[in-house]
This record gives sequence, C-alpha cells and structure tokens, in this order.
Amino acid sequence: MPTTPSPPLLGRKAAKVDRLAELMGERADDGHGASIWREALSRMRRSPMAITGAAVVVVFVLIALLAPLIAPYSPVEQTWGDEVFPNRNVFVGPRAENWFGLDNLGRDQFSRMVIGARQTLLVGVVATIVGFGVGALLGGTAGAAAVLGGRWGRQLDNVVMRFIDMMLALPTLLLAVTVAALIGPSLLTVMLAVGVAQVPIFARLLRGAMISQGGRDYVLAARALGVGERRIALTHILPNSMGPVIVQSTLTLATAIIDAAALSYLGLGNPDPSFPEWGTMLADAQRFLSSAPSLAVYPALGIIVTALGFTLLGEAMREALDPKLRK
Amino acid sequence: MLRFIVRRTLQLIPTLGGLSILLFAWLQRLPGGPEYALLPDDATQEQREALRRALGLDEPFTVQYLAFLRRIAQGDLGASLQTGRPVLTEFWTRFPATFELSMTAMLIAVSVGIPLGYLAARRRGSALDFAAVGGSLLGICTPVFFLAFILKVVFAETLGWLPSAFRLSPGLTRTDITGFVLLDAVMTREWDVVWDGFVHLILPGLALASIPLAVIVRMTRASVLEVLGEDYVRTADAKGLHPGTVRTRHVMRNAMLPVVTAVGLLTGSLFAGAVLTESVFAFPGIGSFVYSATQERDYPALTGFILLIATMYVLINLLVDISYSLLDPRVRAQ
Amino acid sequence: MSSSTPLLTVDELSVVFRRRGAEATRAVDGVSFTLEEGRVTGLVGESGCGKSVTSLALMGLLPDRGVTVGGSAALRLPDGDVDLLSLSQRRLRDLRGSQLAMIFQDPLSSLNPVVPIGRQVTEILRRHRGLGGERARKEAADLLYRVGIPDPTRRLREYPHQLSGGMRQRALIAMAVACRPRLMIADEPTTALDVTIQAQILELLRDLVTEEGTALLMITHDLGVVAGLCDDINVLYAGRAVERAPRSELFADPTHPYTVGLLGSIPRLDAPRGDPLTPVRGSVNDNIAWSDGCAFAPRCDHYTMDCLQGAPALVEAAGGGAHTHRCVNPGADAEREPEEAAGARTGPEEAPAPETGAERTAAVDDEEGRA
Amino acid sequence: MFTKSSRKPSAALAAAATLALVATACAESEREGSGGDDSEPFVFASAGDISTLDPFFTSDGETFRYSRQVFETLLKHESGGTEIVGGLAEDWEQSEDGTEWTFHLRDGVTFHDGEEFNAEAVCANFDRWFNMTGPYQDGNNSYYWQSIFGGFAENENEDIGEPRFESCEATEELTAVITISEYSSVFPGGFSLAAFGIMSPAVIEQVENEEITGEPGNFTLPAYTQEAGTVAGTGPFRVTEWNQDQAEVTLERYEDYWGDPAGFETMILRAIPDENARRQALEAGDIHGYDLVAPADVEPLEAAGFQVPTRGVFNVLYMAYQQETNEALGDIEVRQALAHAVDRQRIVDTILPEGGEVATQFHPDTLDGWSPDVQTYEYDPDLAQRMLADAGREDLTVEFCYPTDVTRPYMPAPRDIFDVISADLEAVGVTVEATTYEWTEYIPRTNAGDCDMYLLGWTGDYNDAYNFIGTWFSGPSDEFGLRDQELFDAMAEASSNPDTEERVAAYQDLNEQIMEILPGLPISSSPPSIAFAPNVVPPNVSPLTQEEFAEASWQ
Repeated sequence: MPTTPSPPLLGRKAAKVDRLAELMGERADDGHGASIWREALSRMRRSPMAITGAAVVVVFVLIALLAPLIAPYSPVEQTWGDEVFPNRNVFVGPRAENWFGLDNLGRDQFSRMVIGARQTLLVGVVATIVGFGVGALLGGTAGAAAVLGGRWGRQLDNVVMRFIDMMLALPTLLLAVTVAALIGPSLLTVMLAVGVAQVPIFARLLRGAMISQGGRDYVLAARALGVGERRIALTHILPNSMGPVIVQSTLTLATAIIDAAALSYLGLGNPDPSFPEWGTMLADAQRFLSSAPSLAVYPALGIIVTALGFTLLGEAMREALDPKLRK
Repeated sequence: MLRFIVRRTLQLIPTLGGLSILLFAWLQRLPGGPEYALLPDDATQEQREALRRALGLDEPFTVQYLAFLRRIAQGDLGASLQTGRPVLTEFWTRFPATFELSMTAMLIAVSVGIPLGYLAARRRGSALDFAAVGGSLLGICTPVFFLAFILKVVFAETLGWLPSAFRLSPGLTRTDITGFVLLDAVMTREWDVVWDGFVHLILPGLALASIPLAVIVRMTRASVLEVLGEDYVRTADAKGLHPGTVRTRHVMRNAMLPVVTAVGLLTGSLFAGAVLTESVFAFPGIGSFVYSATQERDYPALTGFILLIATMYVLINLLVDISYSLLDPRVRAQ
Repeated sequence: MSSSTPLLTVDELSVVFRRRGAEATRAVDGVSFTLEEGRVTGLVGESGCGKSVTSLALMGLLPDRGVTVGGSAALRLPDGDVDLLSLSQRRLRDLRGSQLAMIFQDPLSSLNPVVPIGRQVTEILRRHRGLGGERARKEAADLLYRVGIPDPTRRLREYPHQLSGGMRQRALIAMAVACRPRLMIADEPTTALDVTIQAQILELLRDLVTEEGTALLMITHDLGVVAGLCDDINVLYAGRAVERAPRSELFADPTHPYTVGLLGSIPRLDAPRGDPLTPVRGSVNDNIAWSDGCAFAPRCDHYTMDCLQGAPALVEAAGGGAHTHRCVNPGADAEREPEEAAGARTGPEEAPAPETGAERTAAVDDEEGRA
Repeated sequence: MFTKSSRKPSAALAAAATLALVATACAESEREGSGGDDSEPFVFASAGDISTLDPFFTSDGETFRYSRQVFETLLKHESGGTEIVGGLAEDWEQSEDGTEWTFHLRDGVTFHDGEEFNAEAVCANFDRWFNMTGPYQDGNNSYYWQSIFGGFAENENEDIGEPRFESCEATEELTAVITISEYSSVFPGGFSLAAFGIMSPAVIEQVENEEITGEPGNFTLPAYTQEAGTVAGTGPFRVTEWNQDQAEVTLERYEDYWGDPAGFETMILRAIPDENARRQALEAGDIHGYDLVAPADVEPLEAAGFQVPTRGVFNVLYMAYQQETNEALGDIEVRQALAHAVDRQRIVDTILPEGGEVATQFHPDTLDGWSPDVQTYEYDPDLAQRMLADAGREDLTVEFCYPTDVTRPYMPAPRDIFDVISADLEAVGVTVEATTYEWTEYIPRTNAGDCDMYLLGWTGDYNDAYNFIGTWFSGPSDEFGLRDQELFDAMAEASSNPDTEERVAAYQDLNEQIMEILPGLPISSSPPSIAFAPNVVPPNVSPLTQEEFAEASWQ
C-alpha cells in the first residue's frame, strides 16, 4: 500500500502525459540540435547508394591494409616462371593454388591484385592529399582574402585566382602528363601529377564555399559582435566551408585511381614492376588482351569497382550535405 | 554586355602570359633536354654539347624566355623536332581532325546526355533513372583507354562493323579545301568521303564521349530535378500551358544554364582527353601528336601545342561565359 | 453575385503522401468547404497544416507519383459540373489558367528568371485565348496596366529580376486574371512583400473579386489578411478543418482552442503596453495522428482524456448557423480569455492595413514556407 | 570505303553492340572481298609518320622504310639477307688500299621524272651532299653523311669532322669513281645506307636554292621535302602523296622500273604509334601489314590466319656493367658471377619472339667475325653465388636501369626482361635497385655511366662486325667504364684493314678478347616480327628491316 496516495488530478495528468508520450514516441524530434554532419550521416544510412559505396570502400581499404596477410604468395617472385610462355601464347589460368591464375612472368595474379590494392590506395590517398593540401591552401588563402576584403585582400585573392585560372586552363590530363614528363616516371610522379591536376578544383571549391559562407548572416552577426576578422575566417567560415571540399576528396580518390591508370597507359606510370599497382597492371596487360584477357580484366574490374565505390560514397555525401536536395 | 566581353577578354592576358612562363620554365627543365631528341642514339657527348650551344640552351632563362615570347608574337612557335615542320603548321593540319572528333564526342554527349538526364529526372527512381545514373557513374569510373579498347574489340575486331583506326580509309581520295574532312566532303558532294569520315568518327567519338556524356547526364538530371521543384515551373503548370511549352520554355531553358557551362568546360578538356583516345585509335589529330611529342621530348611542339590548347580552352570558356550571359539575363545585368 | 449553388464544392478532400521506406503522411485529411462567386474564402493555419497542399490538389498540381488524392471538388461550369479531382490532366490543363488561376507566395521565384515578363503573360493569352503577336502584346500591356504596373510596354520587355517585389506580384496577378477565371487561388500572396505593398496587393485582389465576380480562395497564415479580405474562414490544423465560420463570427467568437491561440498571438494596438502575447505552444510538428485523438491536444492547454479518444467530429458551434468547429471541450478557451476574444471582435473589423506588418513579425517563426 | 575480313559476329558480344546500330546498315554494303585485284591499295602500318621525302636529311627508320621503295642506293643488301650486293651499281670494285671505289652502273634505269640514270646523276648527288652549307651541315640534317663521309667541302663548324669524301667522277657514262681519303670498315656498307638514295639530277637542280630555315633545333626543311611532287628516284614505287594530317604516304607503282614491277599498284604507309592499335587494325582489316609485332601477339595472329614471317637475326641485346660507377663490377669475378646468375635461356624462351637465341658475343652469328670459341657463361646460380662469395661480394647492391615506353627491335618488352633478370639476380643474393628513364633520357644517362647495370642493344646498319663492336669498344667510354687501351688499339687496327679476310680474323680475335674482359653480358639476338594479312604474298623479310615491298602482292 502506498503511504501517500496520489491525488486524482495528478494521476490523471500523469496518465495523460504517458499517453501523449506514447503517441508521440515515434515522432520524437531527432532533427533539432543535431549538427549538419550527424543529419547527413543519418540520411546516408538510409541511402542504398551510400551503403553500397561505403561497403566497397571498406572492403577495398581492408584488403589494402591487410594485403600482406591476405596474399598467399609473393607478388614479385616468378615462382611459376617456367610455366608461362607469353611469346608462345601459353598462359596459366585460375587453378587451385593460383586463384586468379598466373601473370605473364609466372607470378601469382591473386597476390598481385591484393598487394596492388594497397599500392592503388596509396596512389589515390597521396594524390588526394596533394590536391587537397595545395588546393585548400591556395583556395583558403584566396577565400579568406576575399572574405576579409580590403585592398590587399582583394589583390591577394586576385593573384591567387589568376594562378588557379592558369592551372585550370591546362586541362587536367595534360597537366598530369606535363608534370609526369617533367619529373620522370615513378610512383611519386604519378601521385604528384594526379594530385597537382586536382589542385585548381579544390582551390576553387574552397574559395567559392568560403565566399558564400562569408555572405551568411552569422558572419555578419559575428562581425557585429566585434569578433576579429581573422578569427571569423578561421573559426567560423573555414570549418563551415569544408563540406564540399571533403566530398570532393572522396570523389578525387576515384579520379586519382583512374588518372593514374591513364598515366600508366601513356607510359608515365610507376616503373618498378616489383610493386604491382592496378593502373600499371592494366596498362601492362593490355598487350595480352587478345591472348590472356583475364590479365587485364582483373585490374580493370578492380579499378572500376573501387572508383565506383568512392564515387558512390562521394555522391551520396554530396547529396546528404546539399540543402537543396534534402527532401 | 560589350564591357563584360572586353573585361573577360582582358582577364585572359595575365592568364595566358603566366601560362607561357610556366610552360616555358617547365619544358626547359624537362630532363634529357632537346639535344637528346635531336641526335641519334649513338651521338657523342661532344655533339650534344655543341647542339646545346647552337640551340642557345646554355643561355640564361630570361634571355631564352624573351626570345621565345618574341617568336610567339611573330606567330612563330618554332619547328617540331619530330617532323621539322613549323609547330603552327603541325597544329593546324591536325586541328581539324581533333576538332571533328571532339565535336562528334560532344554531339553524342549532348544529344544523348541531355534527353537521358531529363528523362531520368522526370522519372526519378525509375529503372531508367537507375540505369542512367548507374551507367554514367560506370562511364566515369572506367579508364578511357580501356573502354576504347573494349569498343574496338567488340565493334571492330569481333563484329567488324566499324573501322578500328584512322580518320579515313587509306587510299580514299578527297578534295582538301579547309582540312575539315566532313565539311570539305559536304561542300564538294563527295558523299563516299562523308560516309567514310563519319564511320571513322564513331568509335573514337564514343570513347571520347564517355566522360562528358556521364557528366552531362548527371548534371542535366540534377539541374532538371532542381528546376522541376522551382516555383516558376509550378506557375507555368498553373497557367495550363502545354507540357511541351513548360518543358522547353520553363524547365529546359533554366535547367540548361549550368549544363552549358559544363559543356564548355568539357569541350575544352576534350582536346586533352583526345591524347588517350587518339593514340588508341591511331587517329591523326592533336592528341596523338602531343602523345608522341611527350615520348620524343619534342620541346617546341609540346610548348606550342599546350599553349595553343590552353588558349583554345580559355577562349572556349570565354565563349561559354558570353553565351551564358546571353542565356541568363541575371548575369547580363551585372 | 452569389447564386444558389456554390461555384466550387470541396467535399472530404484528402491528400496522402507516400514515400518508399517512410510512413504515409496525411497532409490533408477530409477537408470540406465551398467557394461562392464574388466572395473570398480564407484557408488559415500554420505552415504544414495542409492549406497549400489543398490548393495544389484543387489545381491538380500535385505530383503524380506517391500522392493519393481523395474526395471530390465539384466546379460549376457553364456546361455542367466537373470534379476537379478526377479530371484528366489534359482537361485540367484547359481549365487551369482559364477557369482556375493561382497566385503564388514568392513572386520572384514564381516567375521564370530567363523569360521576359511579356512573354510570360502572352503565353497564357496564346494558350487559352488564342491571341498571338501584336494583339497578345497589347492585351498583356493592358493587363499589366490594370493591375497597376506603370509603363507596361517597357515592363513587358524586362526580366523578373528587373522588377520590384510588388511589381512582380502584380505581374503574377495579371497572369492569373488574364483569362478572367471563375476561381482564383492565392497562396500567401503577400507574405514575401513589404507591408505597404501587401496592403496594395490585397486591395487589388479585393477589387478584382468585386469587379469580376471571381471566387477567391485565400490561403494564409496571416490573420490580418483574413480579417481584411475574407468573407468566410476555414481554420486548418494538421490537415483538417478545426473551425469554420464567417469572418465576423470567427473573430467575435472563436471556439476552437487553436483559433483562440492564433488570435492570441497577434499583438494589438489596443492591448495595454507590457501585456505579454500568448503564443500557441510548440510547433506543428508536435501533434499526434487524428486517429489517436485531437491532433492539437499536445499543444492544447485544456485537453482532457476525452481528447485522446479518436478524432473529434466537426460540430456546430454554440452560435449555430455556419459556424462549426472540431473540439470536444470548446468552452475552456472562451472561459479562459473572454476579454481577449472580445478584443479580437472589434480589432479586425476596422483592422487598418499597416497592422498586418506587425502581425507578420509575430509570425516569423513560420519562415520555412512550403517545405 | 573500308574493307573488312568477314568473320562472324560473336553472339555473346552482339548484345553489347546496340550502340553501333547506326553502323550495321553500312557494314553489309561496304564489305567487299579483298585480294586478287592489284589495284586495291596495300596498307602498311608503321610506328610513326615519315619526316621528310628526301631521306638524306634524316636518320629515322620510318622515313627509310618509305625511301627504300622510292630511292635506290648504289649498293644494297640482298633481298631477305645481309650480304651486300649491287643496287644501282651492278658491280663495284675497290682499290687495294680501299680509297678508290669504282661503281659500274646499271643500264636502262630511269628516274620517276623521266631523267636518265647515269654516272653524272650519281656524282650530282654526292657533290650536292659534299658541298652542303649552312643549316644543311647541322648534325641533325646530315647525320649519316657525317658518320660515313666525315665532313663537307667547307666545314662551317669546328665540331664537324674532317671530310673522308674526296671526289666523285663520272669516268664513263655508266662508271662512277668515288675517292675517299682513307679506308674504313664503314665501306662498302655505307654506300647501302638509305640516306644516300640517288635522286634525279633535274630535281637536284630544281631544289638547288631551297634553304633549310629556322634556327638549330627549330629547323624547317625545304618545302619539296614536305610535299610530294618534286622528289624523284629510281625505285619501283614513286611517291604521289604525303598526307600529313592523316600521317599517310601514298606510293604508286612506277611502270618503267628497270627490274620486276611492284606487285601492288598502290601502297600506303600509315602511322599507328600504339603497338596494340596496330594489331587491332590488322585484325579489323583496316591495314594489311605492320611492323614491330609484340612477341605475345605472334601466336594469336598466326592462329587467326595472319602471316608472321620470321626475319633473320641482326641485332644484339646486352646487359652492361659500368666498372667505375660501381667498383664491385670492376672485379672480373663479380662480372662473371652475375653472368652465371642470369637465366638468359628463359628470357629467350618466354619473352623474345621465335627465332631468338642466347647471344654468346656482342653481335649475331650472321656477321662475319663471329667466333665459335668465345668464353661462355652458363646459367648456374649456385656457381654464381659461390663466385660472389669468393670475391667477398655476398651483399652486392646494384642500380639497374631499363627504359620505359619503348620497343626496340632487339628488346620487345624491356620491363619483362628486366623483371626476369632482377629476379635472377635477387635469387643469388644481389640487391637490385630499379631505375627507369624514358628512352630519350635513357640513352644519355647510360652513356654517361649513371647506371651500374642496364639493358641496351644494337641493330646493324650493314654487314660488318665493326658496326657492332666498334660502336662500344673502339675507345674509352663512360657507358662501360672501360679503359683498355690495348683493346682499343686492336679495334682501330682491325677496322682500317682493307683486307676483308684479315679483318674478319681480327674481329674474331676481338670477340674472344671482349668476352674474356666481359664488359657486359650479351643476352640475346632476336628477330623483330612483322605481320601481314592472310591474302598478302609478303616480301622477303629482311634481318636489317629493309623489306622491298615491290616483291609483295595480293594472293
């Protein structure tokens, strides 16, 4: 027996509240207060595009990270070199010990694909970091200068943007070819060339985002509150402008992998055959397309699926972050 | 309007000027140096040194650059090391081929991409939409040279429907007026040449179109989706206008604005994309020449071609900006 | 002016949105009302209450897929009645612009930015009246002049962004009245405009209704507009009409707590300084499904367990006649704030136009517009 | 019009073919049987376009392929072989000391422009070349003249060597005597070089005042070298068109040719730089033959009915040791050990085209001077490992260079070859650091001795062993870091000996010496492949890649 009986009114009220809470349960307010990113994430969790993309990317990254554990053989040793005669059209296809068969020098194709994933990821990531780093530096400088205004600001913005225009006037592939031809073929060349080609894109994107953020009311409000200009640029505008840049990074990973393949095809790829990389493998294997198509098909599929994964993820992120498409 | 054009044109000067410095500096520093490309494999070190002196490669950078600028101003881009012919001549003899190829690719991209993008947007979520978006993603993610290869294997080697290489069948006689194969052939009514030129453009055109097509599909789709949600489209519907009128005058006219910009940028980049496609299809244009120029360290040709391609790219973008401002009265007013 | 049968009879209109992977939403849930020629009927409520969806449903402008429209909307035409909701798109297109016209909220975004004003006016004349070329241009200029745009021939050549906000709304109205429609729907036509312009636009609408005998369905969240313009008023909440009355009765004797709340959130000149406004708590998101009870209950100060026993029916108010409401214990509010209700009675009658500005600021939390 | 080989569309791929719907309609009507009719043009794809119609100005093989069909030289190599035989000269003799060369010219030869061919015409050509001035003297515009005949009548640049050419006299209508200052083993081979194709004297007169314009490095050759219509030789084909925007040279049969008329009425040379694209074009029927077939394509092409005749071997691929850059390689025991470490047979078996063989010395056995008694180095990794241990070099590290993006006739897949060698070296405990350069940079780098070890080779210009070994071992060089004056002196002596028999014997000695010194390891000699469509009767394929396409015809 309860010592203090509840007053009827209170009981009734409590019941009412419970009933209401129950009715409103599923409509609980989840949007308010959540950051744009949390919101975007929850939207992405519902998008099949994002899930597919993320799954591909996760699998790819896992393979790349765990490559040495997964690969059953050395990707370099020509263990079965006496079984393959490319000049006589003798190749070895998939079999029990070599799941993807042997390459043209008698190496285990599966191990090369697995280790290749790691190299490919490395190329993509470093190229993206180069593009992102340099591009964000240039774009951020120009953007901050433009937002802060003043004569110097405008001039700085102008100078940087003219430079970016210049780079933009060189179509990306030409830019990459020129860079690669300049420093000679190596893994680093590929990464730099592909990265440099992405610089103007990142720079313009960040500058554009910063300028549009600079026009927002909250910046005006911060100004009105006497917050220092530099502080506004660094702590308010910049972080709020990163969305499109981060999306672009994801997309650039895909572009980098594809562009790296193109450079390899043009003979500007990584020359060290002991580090298999999908682009180089594809470009190399094209010679055998008529006699041993699978040598080209494995790396081609690898590139396409991975690039697709990153693209899907990037596109899903873009959609999730785009206020216009939030519906 | 005129002021807009003048201002935009003036903006090109520092861009191109800076570009020329950048290019010149880059190419001067390419390893190997032109003296290696000029001489046969077994030339002696002394011969190479002599050539360096003769070429003025031992002079200070600024001296070399000023001489370079002076020559450019006179329309002299030097002679190609590979062929010994003037770079400008090389460019213009190859330009028509690449132009026709790029235009074919763009035509494919635009004529397929825009309707497809529109339909995908109109039927958002349908199988068509899924196929269009998926296909365009696939198009972007497939290395162009691999795609070109597959196209050749399927249509040229296996089916034998289309030629796998060249711009025209060997031995075909044609009257050359402007260098533009199709244009000349139409002017002279050489219909066999028109047809031959056309079938030779299909495969490389398709390969080159893959990326612009993918971009245009997705761009059109996104743009149409956005415009379809705009109030003025609802207004147009509320006026009871024919769906055709609404589609052309109200939806497409607005949705095409960003697509026009993209088409411009893509057209410019096609000249670079041609490097891959042309070399796969042995298509004798700017791209295959640039490719062999990088292989052969053909300095003057590489400098000249990149400068000309960049100029062309910049000019195309100027044209796009101008046409954009014609299409969008809001930009014009600024 | 008004004839025996109403021009438009909307009966049990319902609109359900279905999205893949999400629960169906009943945006409009059995709304009924009538429109008479020469009269202005108001549809009032917060954003999200279904008023805009109602108008779009009547115009047939809702998307084809994912939307189910129920009920009927009989429009009286010279050659017999038609049900707007079951007409073919082709037939509807013939009616839209000629018999039915609509004026939208944001005049800038409702005008095509890349087509000159003139073209946007003449295209409707060409479509429905077969006017072309010079005649259409002349007629368009006349129309612009009629809606109060000076120098109309010049304006015809201009683009929307070159016009002021009020001018744009006038141009939109010119398009709406171009074919002398029998029925006009105005969806928040003044929300995006300056206060002074708002008044002018409202006056213009009033004049058009009076002169042409058009029936006007006025959709607004702004009680000031309602007070100044509407003859009959429907208050919508969560897709249902919660109260319906002629203007004077509604302002004099609001019975539904929601209506009372709306009226309570209007600042008034005759209220003592420092008197707090009494806004309605929460937002339109804080409701429950009508099937569970009164959707307004979570925001209502006077709900009882009875309110949670299924949807309340639309009943005649104490005053009787045309005044109906949907509330199980309507008395509570009347008791609570009698003097406020009384104040409202006199207020809107002589509501001066400028007041609407103040009302607008009071309602700024409703800034999402149509989402 | 294009013709197609009529193979059945594969059903599996047909599904993917919807994109080309447009083309289906045409395919049927355009398809026509190829072969039989000699008026159908024969299309041959090379890796690059030609650079000039007058071959004198170039050193480029693609141009020579064209010019050999249009211009003839005094001497030439026998069809399909390496023996020097009469060309425009029916026979010839040399003086005892090898400085006076008398050529007895063929009778009844006419130039394409109708001019008579005679000794005057020959001397007009040589005098023209000898008396060239200005930009014509630039090494870029007269490379082969300078390599064979030294300098000019008046050298305008101190870098140009002394002239070896003295005079050309038309002693009789059909007898020309060419005098040189001193004998060198470049003769008589030099007279067979395509750069010295004999051109009509009327043309020479016509172009006398044409100038090379531009500056060094930016030369523009005279207009007549760029547009067909002026040049005229005596060959079985005359050039009727050079379409530079299509990279296409059209040759027509010269009906008044002195020898057997060409089998094709029209022959077209087209450039397809990409090796895969060349193969696909042949398979698709766009061309009827191409050169530099990848070894891996040989089998599939043959299986599909294409002809891939085997050329004779006339090149060598070697792995060089730089004895100074890496002092460990200065140790003969290390060099020998590494030689034993490499499985050259596997390279020949798996990578090189059929007909390739392991090389025992620095030129193929087709050349006189090849010695059967050179020291050989069998594949024996255990021995290699032991020898390295004996030399105290168990932890040897070498920087190994190979070129990218290039197919040389002696080296079809540099990267694959490097891969195999590097794996072999690693197997005996050597650490291999891979470095690559693009071909144009690779040559100077290796010449300058930047690489410890590298791959390189040579294709002969004519049948003389000195053309091979003299290239490398005639003097101190940075490419091998070789400073063996004794060897160099012996080389010079051999080369200037006009007596062929003695010279050949000296070459054999030299080859034996070289293989003991082991400056590098000769890897292989292999034939570059050439392919033809099934309906073509191919010409005799030449080890020197000097095919005479007049011999070819439709089946």
